[in-house]
Amino acid sequence: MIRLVETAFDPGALLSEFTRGRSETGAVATFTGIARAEAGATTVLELEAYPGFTEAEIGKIAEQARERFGLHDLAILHRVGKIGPGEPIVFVATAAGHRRAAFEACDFLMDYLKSRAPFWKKEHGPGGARWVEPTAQDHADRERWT
Amino acid sequence: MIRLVETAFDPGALLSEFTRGRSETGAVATFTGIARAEAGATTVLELEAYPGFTEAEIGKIAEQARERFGLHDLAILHRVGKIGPGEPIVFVATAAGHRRAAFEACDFLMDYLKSRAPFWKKEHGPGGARWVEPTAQDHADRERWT
Amino acid sequence: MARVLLFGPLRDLAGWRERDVEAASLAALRGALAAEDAALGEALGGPGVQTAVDQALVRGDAPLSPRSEVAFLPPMSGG
Amino acid sequence: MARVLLFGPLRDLAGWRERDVEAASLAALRGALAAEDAALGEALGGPGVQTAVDQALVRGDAPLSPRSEVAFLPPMSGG
Repeated sequence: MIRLVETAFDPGALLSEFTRGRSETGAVATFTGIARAEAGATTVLELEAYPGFTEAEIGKIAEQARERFGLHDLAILHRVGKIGPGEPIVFVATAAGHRRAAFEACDFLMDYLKSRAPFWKKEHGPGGARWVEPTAQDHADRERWT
Repeated sequence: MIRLVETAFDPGALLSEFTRGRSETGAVATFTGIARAEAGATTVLELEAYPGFTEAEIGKIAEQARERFGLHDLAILHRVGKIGPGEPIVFVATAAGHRRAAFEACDFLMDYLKSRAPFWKKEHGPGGARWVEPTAQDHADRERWT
Repeated sequence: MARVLLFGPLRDLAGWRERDVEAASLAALRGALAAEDAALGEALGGPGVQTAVDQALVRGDAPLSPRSEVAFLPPMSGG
Repeated sequence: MARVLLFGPLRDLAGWRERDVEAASLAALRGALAAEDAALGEALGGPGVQTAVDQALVRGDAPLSPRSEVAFLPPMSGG
């Protein structure tokens, strides 16, 4: 499941659905990214996607992750539009036979999503709005997998 | 939150509760361990704890994780008693400012829980029951953190 | 004729997000956009700006049909 | 007198999980258990078996009060 949503979502509801009815999956790892208030420095985050293209590009990486880590399943849900502090931005879940594969695949997918996925991000704060690019740390994190 | 429970639980409900109302936590990682059917080889898993002692020992490692990874919060819930295939055994959630710390702390806690936590585990299968000890892989996983 | 989509900072720069433009090729389309808005024309050729025709990335020129969708994608910020 | 708890395979070996045993020290307690069940006595001294008095791990001997809780913990399997 790869999905973009414009409204707030509950990562717990996604995890409930993702874990249900698995009898051969020993391990489920998840990651939830939450918009930080940064002590008032960021009031709203605005994320733009290219519908269709963005899901397809994420899908390519999801396929890589499935093969590389032998995943049984995965789910990626990403908010777009305006996101307030404390609201979840992204949820990734990975299911595998054993925990190492589930953790690594989740970590890999997040490194990709944070540094290369087709989103454009604007931070609205008290001093105005600015477009954000991935940090050097984001690029370094992604390089770990090459 | 460190808790042992004797009945089935929904990891999603725990994640919903854990993510609620966080405005400075950018990252929540979770792990859910699920009892595998092993294609019929294991029918029921039985986990014994030493109530009080088991939570206290897990609490010591939780404190280590908090300090080492700068966690904002963590939650550990572990089933005890008889667990059927497909049922969650353990849920770990970690909250941190950034994703690397959340992932690593979750991974660290699981390596400890799988190899050293005060549980005694019996597998009931078609051929009878046997007590299980940690695998060589479990020990090797834990050694990564020393 | 093609449907043109701008994303991220390109949209702010141009002041629009989506328009129909008369052009038989990507090169002609770029020319038409630059003739009308020099700053946008320059930005479209800027570092890291990618172009997608009908949701597939293309390099260099490409023919456009009347129903082509052309997207200009500035460097992606990740989610 | 102390409350004795056995866990994991020790419980299966002894056939009981929890009992009160008359003993003023850990050493005396081990002696009493071994006198009654030699296999259990041997297992309690086996590799990796730890002993907790009132939920704190102890090595060697220790005095026991009438309300002490003594737990014999075979190698832990993890969860």
